[in-house]
Amino acid sequence: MFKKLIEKGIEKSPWLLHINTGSCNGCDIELVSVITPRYDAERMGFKLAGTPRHADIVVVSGPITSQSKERLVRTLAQVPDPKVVVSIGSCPRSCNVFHGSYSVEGPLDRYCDVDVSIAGCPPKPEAIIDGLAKAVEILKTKRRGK
Amino acid sequence: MNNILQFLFYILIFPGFAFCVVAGLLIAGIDRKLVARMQKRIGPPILQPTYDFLKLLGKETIIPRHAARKVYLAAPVVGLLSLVTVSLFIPIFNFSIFDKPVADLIVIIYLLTIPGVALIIGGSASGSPYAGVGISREMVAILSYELPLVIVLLTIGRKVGMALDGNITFSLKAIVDYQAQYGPMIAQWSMIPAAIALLLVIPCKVGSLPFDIAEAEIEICEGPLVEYSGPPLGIFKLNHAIKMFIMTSLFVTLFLSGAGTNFVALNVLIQFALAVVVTFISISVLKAITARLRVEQTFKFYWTYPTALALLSLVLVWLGL
Amino acid sequence: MLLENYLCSIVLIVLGLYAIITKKNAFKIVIGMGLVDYGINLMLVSAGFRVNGTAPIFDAPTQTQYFFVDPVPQALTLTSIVIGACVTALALSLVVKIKEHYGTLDTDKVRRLNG
Amino acid sequence: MTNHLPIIAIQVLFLGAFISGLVGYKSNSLRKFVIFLATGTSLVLTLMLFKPVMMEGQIISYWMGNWVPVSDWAIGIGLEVDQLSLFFGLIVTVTVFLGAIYSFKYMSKDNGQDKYYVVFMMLAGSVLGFVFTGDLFNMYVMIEIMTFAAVGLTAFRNHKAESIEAAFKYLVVGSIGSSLILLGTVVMYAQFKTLNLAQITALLNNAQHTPVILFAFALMIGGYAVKAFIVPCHVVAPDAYAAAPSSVSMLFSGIVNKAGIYGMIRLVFVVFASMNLPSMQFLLVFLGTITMFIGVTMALAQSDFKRLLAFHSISQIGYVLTAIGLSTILGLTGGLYHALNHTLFKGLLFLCAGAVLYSTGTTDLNKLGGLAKKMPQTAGLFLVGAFAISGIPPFNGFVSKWLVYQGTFAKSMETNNPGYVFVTIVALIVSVMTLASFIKVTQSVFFGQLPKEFENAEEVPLSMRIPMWILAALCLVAGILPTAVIDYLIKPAVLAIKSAGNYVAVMMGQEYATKIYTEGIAIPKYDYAMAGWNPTSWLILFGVLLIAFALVALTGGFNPRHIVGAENNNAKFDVFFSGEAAEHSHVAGNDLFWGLKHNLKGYFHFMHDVHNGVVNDYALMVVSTTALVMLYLFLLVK
Repeated sequence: MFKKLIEKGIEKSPWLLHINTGSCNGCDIELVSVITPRYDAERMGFKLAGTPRHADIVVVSGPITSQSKERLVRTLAQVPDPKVVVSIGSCPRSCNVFHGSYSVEGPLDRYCDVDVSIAGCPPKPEAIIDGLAKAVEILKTKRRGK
Repeated sequence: MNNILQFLFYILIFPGFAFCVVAGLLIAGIDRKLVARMQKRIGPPILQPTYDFLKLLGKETIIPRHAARKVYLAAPVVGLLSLVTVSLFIPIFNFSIFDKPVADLIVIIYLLTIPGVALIIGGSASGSPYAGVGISREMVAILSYELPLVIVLLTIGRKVGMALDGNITFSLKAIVDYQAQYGPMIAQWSMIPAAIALLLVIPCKVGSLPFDIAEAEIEICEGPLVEYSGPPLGIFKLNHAIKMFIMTSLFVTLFLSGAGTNFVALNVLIQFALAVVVTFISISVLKAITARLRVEQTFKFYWTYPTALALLSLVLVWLGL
Repeated sequence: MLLENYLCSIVLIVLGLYAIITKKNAFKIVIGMGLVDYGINLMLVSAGFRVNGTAPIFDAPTQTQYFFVDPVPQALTLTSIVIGACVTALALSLVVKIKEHYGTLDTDKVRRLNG
Repeated sequence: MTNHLPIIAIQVLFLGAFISGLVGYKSNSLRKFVIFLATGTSLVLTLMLFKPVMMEGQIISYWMGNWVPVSDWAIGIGLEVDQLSLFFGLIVTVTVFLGAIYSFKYMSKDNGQDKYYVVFMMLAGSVLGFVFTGDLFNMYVMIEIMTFAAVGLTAFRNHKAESIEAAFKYLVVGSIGSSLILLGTVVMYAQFKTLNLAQITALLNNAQHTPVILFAFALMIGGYAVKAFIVPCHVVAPDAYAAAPSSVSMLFSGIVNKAGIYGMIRLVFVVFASMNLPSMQFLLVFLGTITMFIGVTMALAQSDFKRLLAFHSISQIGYVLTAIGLSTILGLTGGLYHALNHTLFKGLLFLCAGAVLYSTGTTDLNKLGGLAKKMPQTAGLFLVGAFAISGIPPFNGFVSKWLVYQGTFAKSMETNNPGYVFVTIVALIVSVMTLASFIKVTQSVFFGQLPKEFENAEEVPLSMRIPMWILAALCLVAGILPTAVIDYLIKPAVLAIKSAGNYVAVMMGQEYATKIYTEGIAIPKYDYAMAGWNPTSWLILFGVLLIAFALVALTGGFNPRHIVGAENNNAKFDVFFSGEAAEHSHVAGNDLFWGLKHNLKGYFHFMHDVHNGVVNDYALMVVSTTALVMLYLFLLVK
């Protein structure tokens, strides 16, 4: 029963950590708009956490630049299990227009397993919410599999 | 045997551990809902803090390399314990689990500092520089609100003491008796400034906006909590929720209490409802309409306006009004 | 006679305090401390003085007159003098050490410990 | 037999000094044995006095060389142990015993230890003699030996310039204090032709407070204010405390300034019996209040561990003085209780500082950090001491501070004087500031990140930890069993303060006393109970504690499977540094409490200027304080 309660908690209260790995800020603004009154992701329990230690879902936006690569890997390591990595926008998937730049070392899946990938440049808030909802499902399975 | 069972019931169920947890989580949920509604959001479900707490119980606990392990893990529990202990001492209308007085207002002030100290010690033990900045801010916050809080309590002591036996009292029972006899304290107009001062103290005490300088998640990554994860973090969040309930409940006991009804359950409900009202006035509204202050602004604010209000009350009470 | 004693002792004490408070040389401060001591000793011994009293030596069979000066303050004065000498000795040894460590006796410069 | 115990207890200590000087340079272990034996014997002897004095209410008098008073005139030197003396005597012997044990290992790195122990024992013996004596001049001699020994011990590490400087300042200011006491004694002798405290008490009982007596009184208050380090005569204290070895700093805060407080109590309550005057009460409460406030604010600004503790000593003495100045039963109880507690927790804290110094070689708060990992026991004990001094329940500081608050506020109700409410408020705020500065020490020294140079720091040896454990245990006991402590230790002492007649009766004979105290010797009613504070509540807390731990353990929250240690070199266990590679970054010392310091910067700058380190100015402060006290007494005390 206790396990069920915890699962319920995991389902209802995913906290996000947002990492910007060289994004143009487009996706960041869309992510922030998700928690504004119009979309209000808080009604599903989403909350932006201030530190990786509190996070369940890591949201990565931007191509992985050579400056941010190390920081990204380190921060991802510091998130306690179970955790889910979500990429927002095209940049973490394919480096988008930054592909081939001398300073870009992306895409994201070179450095970690990406569980959910939300497409768009930038993706719509609805899409982000949908992706996060999928991430919560994966989070639950990860917890169960443990 | 029966006595011990009764005692255990008091400590574990009501008005101790279980009641505290339920009431605290509920109040925290109601507060979040209220803030959301004030911002035209739908807001999280009322049970959201409960879900958060449950989720954190299921997460991994990471102890950073620089942390002093035992202190790091014990700090949240100590904070929780002191809060539960306080809840045993606060009478709900005429209901109190002790026949004779065992703790007075000063004991409660000190017990209520322990959660703050636990947060500070825990954050300090985590070894993070962010936590270092956070505990410094938390301590300055404690220093700031303690002055008006102390004056408010002295004012109440004087008022009650003069009316009952002409002697000083900090006994909560005496305060409740006084209100049963003369009506709620807030009805005394000389006490209104003190009540306002205490209402202003509550948000800083529970660490909500605009006084959550210590746990500013944007600037210093939640300050003392930066390294906490899993169950210890959950207990800290629980402490936060319970503190909200205890502080508002204390306000109700000090200012809004009265004769009450003959049924304990009804009294508890009334107390809880009043606590929600106090939460709304002093925590939720402020949270919805203000932005975070800087630490030195907080200090300056508390040592001027609430202190002046509390002193005004003290002077009025001293003059026999 | 006694008035002069008291006045003199008070002057000594005040001079000593004056030296301690205003003189910036550590040696002069020690001298000031000594002056205060001497002043107090003078006052102490004067407190036991009685006009026309003899030395406090009790010699029962022959003595007819019992008008002594008070012997107790004299004993106290002796103790006090010993203590005063010790204070001076200790203070001077410290002054020597200060000179060793700081290279100066100016009290305005011997202030590493402040705030 | 009992009559001889006090003098033996004192002599044993002086004898220990002598013998250890005689044989000490030959063998380390022999010297330690002698010291252990001497301090231990002295402790046992004072403990043997506990039953007759504290429980049966006897007052023990002893005339040196059997020079008993002849025809109601006390000429000989008397020792007198009443409950107040024994209360302080117990504090002294316990502190000295623990300090000696601590010294064995702590001082082992220094040379010249034979001299150290000689002076150490002189200090111990003189303070014990001071509290047991019943003779005004003897009090002066003893306190002068104490000052001497204290100066010698301050200068003990004379390869450091700071030690020498502090010792010189302490000697200058301290000898002004002693001179003031001696001058007061002289004037008293000139008035009464006796030096016996009991007889002076009796003679003063019927006499008017003439200007000459007030003059002597003011001089003595000034002198003992220097000895107790009361603001503004406190300026040398932090220098001396910080420069002395920690085992000695513990004695300084445990017994040296207690001696000043004892002298103050003896004079104002018993000898001059002036505390029924509101103006005298105001004087002491005023001095106490500014002492506690200035002490604690200065402590907030310090960046040296021991200097910070020294300013706290001053602040806590302020509490004691304030409470005593109330001169109500409640106030006296609180004051004496706090004096006891101050010895316990400040001793503990100084020993912790000593342990840190022993392991790392520095006490600079800006350099230390993260020692809790290397010295877990010291860190734990330090936390106990820090919580006790900040008045966190269930430790002892809470009980006595609670009594002080109650006492000051009750006094304001009694006299209808709003000034005392102000004192309560200051006392409460000072308590929070105490907490703040100990948070600073905790963060700077024990938590946070360990600097590279202290990687090899080790826990201190067992013989240093034992005294710390004992003190910590006493802190907890005195916090959980306040009624027992009050019944057996504080209550008899408070009653002794309040009944000077008994004192006279024992020393000078019953007949003499009845001649003076014609209305009989009134013993005040001790009608005070710990109403708002019941330690059983702590038993509840502990019950809850156990249950909650059990609950948390059951839920799996602290199940070891979930707790991931920091053993391996994984980046996961680095502190979060916004993704940067972890580097040494420790928030410590002066970086803390910016908001507070910024708002009060005018005040802090002013206080920094006052403590300017120039010995002339310090002397001026002492002299002008005495002058002001004198003026106050002349104007207001009739």
